[in-house]
Amino acid sequence: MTAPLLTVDRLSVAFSGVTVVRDVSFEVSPGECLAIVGESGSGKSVTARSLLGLTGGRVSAEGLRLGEHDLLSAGPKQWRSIRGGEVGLVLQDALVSLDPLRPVGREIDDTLRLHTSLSPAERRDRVIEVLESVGMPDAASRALQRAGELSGGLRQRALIASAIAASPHLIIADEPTTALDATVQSQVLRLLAQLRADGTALLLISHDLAVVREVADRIVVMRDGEIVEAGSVGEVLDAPRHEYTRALIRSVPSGVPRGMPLAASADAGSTRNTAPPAPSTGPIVLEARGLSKSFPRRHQAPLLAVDDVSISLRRGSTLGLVGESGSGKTTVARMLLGLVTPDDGTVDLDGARFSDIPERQRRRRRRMLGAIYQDPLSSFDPRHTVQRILRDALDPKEANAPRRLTELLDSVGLPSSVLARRPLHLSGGQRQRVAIARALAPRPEVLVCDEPVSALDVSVQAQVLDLLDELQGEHGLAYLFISHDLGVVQHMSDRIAVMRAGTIVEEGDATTVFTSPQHEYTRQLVASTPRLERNQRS
Amino acid sequence: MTAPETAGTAYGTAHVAARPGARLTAGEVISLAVILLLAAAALVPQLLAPGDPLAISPTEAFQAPSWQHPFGTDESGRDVYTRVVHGAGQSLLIGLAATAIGIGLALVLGTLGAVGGRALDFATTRINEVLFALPGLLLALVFIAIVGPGVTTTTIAVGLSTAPGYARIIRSRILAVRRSGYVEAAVVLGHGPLTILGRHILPNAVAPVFVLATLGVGQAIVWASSLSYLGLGVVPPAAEWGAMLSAGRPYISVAWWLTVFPGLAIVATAASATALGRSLQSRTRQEQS
Amino acid sequence: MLRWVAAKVAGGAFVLWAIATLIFFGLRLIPGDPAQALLGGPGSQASEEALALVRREHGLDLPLAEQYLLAMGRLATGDLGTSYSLRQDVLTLIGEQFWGTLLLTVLSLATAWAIALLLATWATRGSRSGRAVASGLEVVASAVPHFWLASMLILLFSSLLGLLPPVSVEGPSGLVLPVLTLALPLAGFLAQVMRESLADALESPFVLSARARGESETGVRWRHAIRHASLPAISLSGWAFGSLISGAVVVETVFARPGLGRSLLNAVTARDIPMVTGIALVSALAFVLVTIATDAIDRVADPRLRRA
Amino acid sequence: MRRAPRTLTVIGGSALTLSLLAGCAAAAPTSEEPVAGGTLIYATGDAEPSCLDPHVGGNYPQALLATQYIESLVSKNADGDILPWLAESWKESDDGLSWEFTLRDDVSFTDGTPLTADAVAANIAHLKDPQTASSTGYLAVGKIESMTSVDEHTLRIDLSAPDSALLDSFSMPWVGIQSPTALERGQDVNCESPVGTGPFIVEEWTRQQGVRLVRNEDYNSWPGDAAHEGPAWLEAIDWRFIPDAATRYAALQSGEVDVIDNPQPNSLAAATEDGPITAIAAPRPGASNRIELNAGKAPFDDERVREAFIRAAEVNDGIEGLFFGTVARSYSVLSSVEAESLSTPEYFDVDLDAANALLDAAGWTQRDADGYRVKDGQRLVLEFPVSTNQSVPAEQSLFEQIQATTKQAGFQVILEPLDLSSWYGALAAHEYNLVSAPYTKVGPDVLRILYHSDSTVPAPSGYFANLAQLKDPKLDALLTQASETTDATLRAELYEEAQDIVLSGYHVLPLYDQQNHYLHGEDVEGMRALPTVSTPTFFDAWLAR
Repeated sequence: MTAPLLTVDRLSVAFSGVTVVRDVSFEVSPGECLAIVGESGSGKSVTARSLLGLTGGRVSAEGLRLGEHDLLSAGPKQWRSIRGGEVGLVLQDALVSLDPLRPVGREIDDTLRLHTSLSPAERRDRVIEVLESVGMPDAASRALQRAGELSGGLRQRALIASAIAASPHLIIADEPTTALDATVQSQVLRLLAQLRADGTALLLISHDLAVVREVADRIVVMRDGEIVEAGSVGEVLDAPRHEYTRALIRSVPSGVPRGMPLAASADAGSTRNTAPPAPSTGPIVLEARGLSKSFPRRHQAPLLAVDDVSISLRRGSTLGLVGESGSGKTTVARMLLGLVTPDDGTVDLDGARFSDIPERQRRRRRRMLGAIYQDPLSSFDPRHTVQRILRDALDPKEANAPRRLTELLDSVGLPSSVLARRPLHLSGGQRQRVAIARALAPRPEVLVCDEPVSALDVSVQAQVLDLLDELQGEHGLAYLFISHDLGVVQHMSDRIAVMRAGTIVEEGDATTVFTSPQHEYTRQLVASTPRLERNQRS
Repeated sequence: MTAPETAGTAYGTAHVAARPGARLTAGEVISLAVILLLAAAALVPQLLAPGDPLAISPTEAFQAPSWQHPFGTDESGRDVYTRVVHGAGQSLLIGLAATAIGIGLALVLGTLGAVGGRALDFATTRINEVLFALPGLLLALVFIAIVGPGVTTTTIAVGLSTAPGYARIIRSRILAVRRSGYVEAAVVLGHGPLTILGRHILPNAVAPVFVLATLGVGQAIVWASSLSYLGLGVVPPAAEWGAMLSAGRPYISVAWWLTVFPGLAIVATAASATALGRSLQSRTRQEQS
Repeated sequence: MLRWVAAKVAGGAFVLWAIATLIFFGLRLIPGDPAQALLGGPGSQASEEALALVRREHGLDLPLAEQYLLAMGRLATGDLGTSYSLRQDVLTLIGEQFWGTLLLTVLSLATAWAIALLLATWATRGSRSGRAVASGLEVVASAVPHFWLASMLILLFSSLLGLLPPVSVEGPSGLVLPVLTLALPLAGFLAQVMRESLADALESPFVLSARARGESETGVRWRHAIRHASLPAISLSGWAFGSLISGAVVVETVFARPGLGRSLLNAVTARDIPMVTGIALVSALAFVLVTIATDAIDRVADPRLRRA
Repeated sequence: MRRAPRTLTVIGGSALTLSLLAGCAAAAPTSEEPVAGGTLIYATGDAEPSCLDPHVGGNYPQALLATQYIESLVSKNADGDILPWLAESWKESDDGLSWEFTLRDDVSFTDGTPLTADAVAANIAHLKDPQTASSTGYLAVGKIESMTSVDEHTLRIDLSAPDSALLDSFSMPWVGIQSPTALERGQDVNCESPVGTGPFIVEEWTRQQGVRLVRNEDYNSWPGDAAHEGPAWLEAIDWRFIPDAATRYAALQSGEVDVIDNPQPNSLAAATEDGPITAIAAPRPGASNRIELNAGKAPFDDERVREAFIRAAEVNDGIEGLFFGTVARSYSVLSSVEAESLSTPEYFDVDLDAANALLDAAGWTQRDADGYRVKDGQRLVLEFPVSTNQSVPAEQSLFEQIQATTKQAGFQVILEPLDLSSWYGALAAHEYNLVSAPYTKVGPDVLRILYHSDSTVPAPSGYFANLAQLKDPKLDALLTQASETTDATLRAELYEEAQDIVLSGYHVLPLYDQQNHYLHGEDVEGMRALPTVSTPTFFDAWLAR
């Protein structure tokens, strides 16, 4: 292996006395990709930023060398030549990581202005060259557009272009594809892999093991600011030594059969192995036929968000609705919940018409329909405590039964000490559990889940998904489970419907849709979703 | 003339200055001290200034600040310090009453607009736009010309001219709350519009208004003193800061203290009220962001 | 784009019509006989015939509704009538004084912006104590009454230091103190708004990317943060313009500057109905134009708005 | 203006040019030789007139300006004797019912129209025409019934009754003589640019900013007591309106303006010491500044209550303090300028016990919680509307002091500061017990306008001059006879007796002469106030710079 480009020896970072990163050491050589994996709060981003001197905290280390630069003794002027010149940083979401008010070309031009002596005209050509090198179609005109006017994938490519314009030796990519849909994600990962192949060192920060497996050569696993395990991709993913790594790998839903619990507690050999998924033969609880909806747009034809969609939910079973952002999944959900009136098509709940009836009549039957969202915090009144939130959701006749409250908390695994606190001061996982408890309060028959776990860490995500499975088993709830993450949908659903541009392109049993996708788009979706390919579950 | 609250910060990141529950910053301590002092002066002026603000002694006119007269004496020999202290009650009353009128009117205009039907919303916005386009002072001048000068008219005039600002903020606030996630969740749970209005919309919409009020009181006092300066405000010999400034102005070159001290009192009160309003605003935004 | 402009113009026209009506009836409520105001103000020994003559001439003896329609008709054609107290066509009077007030308000707005930018950048860059001092200054500046500030500035700059004339004379030196008096309180407001959005912009991801590209701290401020910080301040400038006109009344009186503000005060006290209506309409028109302008600038500065 | 360094004046000799070169103009020119040219800047604090033609309305701000471009038939010298001006000579018929004026034949208006008897007749007709809505001028020529031009330069005037104050009236700017051709242009135009025979001509009037007056090159009608002959020294006068007193004084200090009027007492006091700014005192003729007690309604219909109020009002200390010693207390209804003014200090010495005794006698025996006197449930309240335009700040503070001192006797004085329109409205509606209304008129005949019962009848506009609501037939007879007798000594006795009736009846609380001061910078020379209504004339003025 050639001499390492970046060597980090016993690095520690502290903010006003609190140590966030402790004794981290690793190396990255040119043409090699090292991935740092960990959940939020593990210190992986802080470690990356300390390599650019942008943590804002107190950095100390035995050694911090980048090529011939000693980063510990670098002064502001030296740092400015390193940043962009020697090291390029790619952040998560180009929409906010590129200045929304300036054309993307200008941001790339800045890097060149700072690190090359090219004339403005030469710089303009170089910008177009760099954009083309990252696979930007029709680069000349795209350079004049702002980040907001480009699609997710294109603006991420522009962000990468701005990082590599001065051809730095090391690229740090902090969650580069988290904000992207599966198909676009795989294209961007291929681009990063290409850069690594061209001899640039790549430091990939991610919480997604499947993504890491696709690109990285070696992996470092961080937890609470320390490295718990390091090694090649094969060693760490296929034969994890540390208990935490094993739990992490197990929590990844993709590939885990339906009904198999994910959370670590299950590993302790608990036998609560739910029965194999009941065949989707329960009675139909919610039936939507021929739903369509279009939204007016300025200066353009109205946007056809949902076009002739028919779905049905059966008691005790889950229909997974998967598709990329903008495919109309959420609009369907809102039509089922009676929040959006469909242009045509009908929704029946428990056999009775639910969609086009006056809101006053519909209100009495809303109890049967619950909903949980991606960001639970925004669905809680900021001034209410958990107790007030749950009590308001209870049936009036049960409202003052304290027993009912504790019963709800137990069912979602929350201690009664939570009642007096406000959601703002709870963790992401706890908030989602409160949301589920609230949805269950009126004893619904159907629960619409719109991206319920996308914002959660893998380990927390695993616990919430297991909870949803348990509740379905106990109460025979019908779930509509919406997500852009194929792995999660496959694990949770009995049947799956794949949506694209407002229509359902394929529907069928979860396993058949995955093993032998019929529709070309489904095939492409399944192919582009990184899989962990663990050997049999230990 | 309050500044309408700006759109939420572009990136929603929490405001740095004051974290909830964090200990008070220096600025907050000072402004709290000033406000407490003002409240004491307003409620028990005798405590801070036992003298009679109206007692004249012409032979002692125009005395510079001294131990006996910390703020000096005015053109009729009255003690300026006593008058500033006794004026506190008057000015605070005007500030609070004017803000209450402004906010009261705005609450009606704002809620009607936001909760009522489309026609009502259209009407109230138009009314607000018209009131907004009129220079605040013109509204006050015409009102005072109709009803005649005096304390009550000044208070109502200032209240009237601040109402449009508040109405615009309340209306946008109510619309934002109506579009929020927790209102939608309540709809899904089957709650009726009235319950939602009572339980979620009004409490969340009105809460920031009280923060605005603290900002408004400062400005109301400033505007009331400007009206007194133009000779339309408080009737002499009442000790009101604006009137004292107006009376002291001709003697500025020979008795600077007649203008400086009442002016400082106005600035200190208005600044402290605004500072408290600002920190309350950032703390409550903390809670909800 | 055309539809946006048309909507704005229609809205503006409605506002102007509403103001004219408000003033028409509002001023009728003021005690005192308009005919008096016509004859050189009350207390004149004008004889009964003179008063009757004037009433007929100005149609004051017609029923109120008829007078209203007549007035609105005249206004629609842009004829603002003649001023009762100054006996001159209101339009020419306003024409003469409009530029003085416009110059004063525009300069004050620009100065307020400059000071606010300075304060905001200082507040976000300086040390912790520097930050506290800057925010303290902002709050105090926004709490200063115009006329008191004017007296203090005159006391300091002309009586004690003798640097600047206390009265607004021709040429720039006469403008400095009046502009400062109007600009400082407004700068206090704008600075508070800018400081918050500047602080937020500096913590945003695109600034982190810029720093990661090697951009210097000043480069980050002037290329990225300032533009974002000024967005909320731009939309606030529409409202600020309105408050400047109110401030102008006081400043023009103290500094003896001819202008709309001062003649507004005189017109109201002299019950000069055409003059008050004229000034109110002109300032409302200016306000509507400025709001349209700030909306336009907003769209230019923040292209994202264009799609909304 | 810095004093010139010592050495320079020694070398000086006629070193005027050298000192100018050295840029320090402070070196006092050795000779008294006036320098022609230059523009004088005059800053007035009075309200901006609504019309430059003094016939229309007729208040003091108009007089200040009109004196520069309009002249009267006669003038007065410092001792009060009538001087010929546009009228060379005049004679009164024995029965006093007709006058004959002989005009100068070599004068013409600045628009070329010659000064003739017809021109003067046209002016008087203009004053009496209701369309002009004149008030001061209209009252002054009240008794003129008809006019006939005997020849081109002689005018006979017939009166409805003898008028001993006719010459005084003709000396006032409000009865100034304007070009008849200019008058025909209509009031709106004439208000903008009246045409007279004066030393200056109105060039331009920009509202709220000022009036520009330029020199009348072929001026030849200077009054008898003028200091030089020929056109004025000054090239032009820039007449600026600066309402704020402190700003006006600061402008004078910083040299922005050369002359200011209505100075604050403290600025006046500072000027009288030997500083670079000099003061010209020019008390106005007519009535003194006084507070009228409205005898037309309760509680002042009872003389004892009036006397009690006057005995309780402590004024002297206030005047001393507020006016920085620049003002003397007056005990007369007439300005000290008027020879016939009667001063009776003995009626006005403050005696709180006497005041309390009088009020008890008048039935105001009980006192309520706040210390105010009450009679049959009615508190002793006195409404005192104050005009913020006409009462200077020092005077308003004096009223506050009167309010405080009379409170000890049990009076509740309510001060109501009002703008001009509402103030006149309050007077017209009799909603006042106390009021202060200065009235400027040349000669003691002002007493007839202020205290004759005829003046209680309101003019069409609702305004009436007799604010004290004094209806005393004996007083009426005295005043009518005085205004008609031509015998000066008899007239003086009659006016003295009339004043005594007003003062002894405690209808009036005199304060001080109507204050009228001008402050001018160091390099303004030759400025003086016309002895008629004490308005400034700049005919003899020149700038030593």
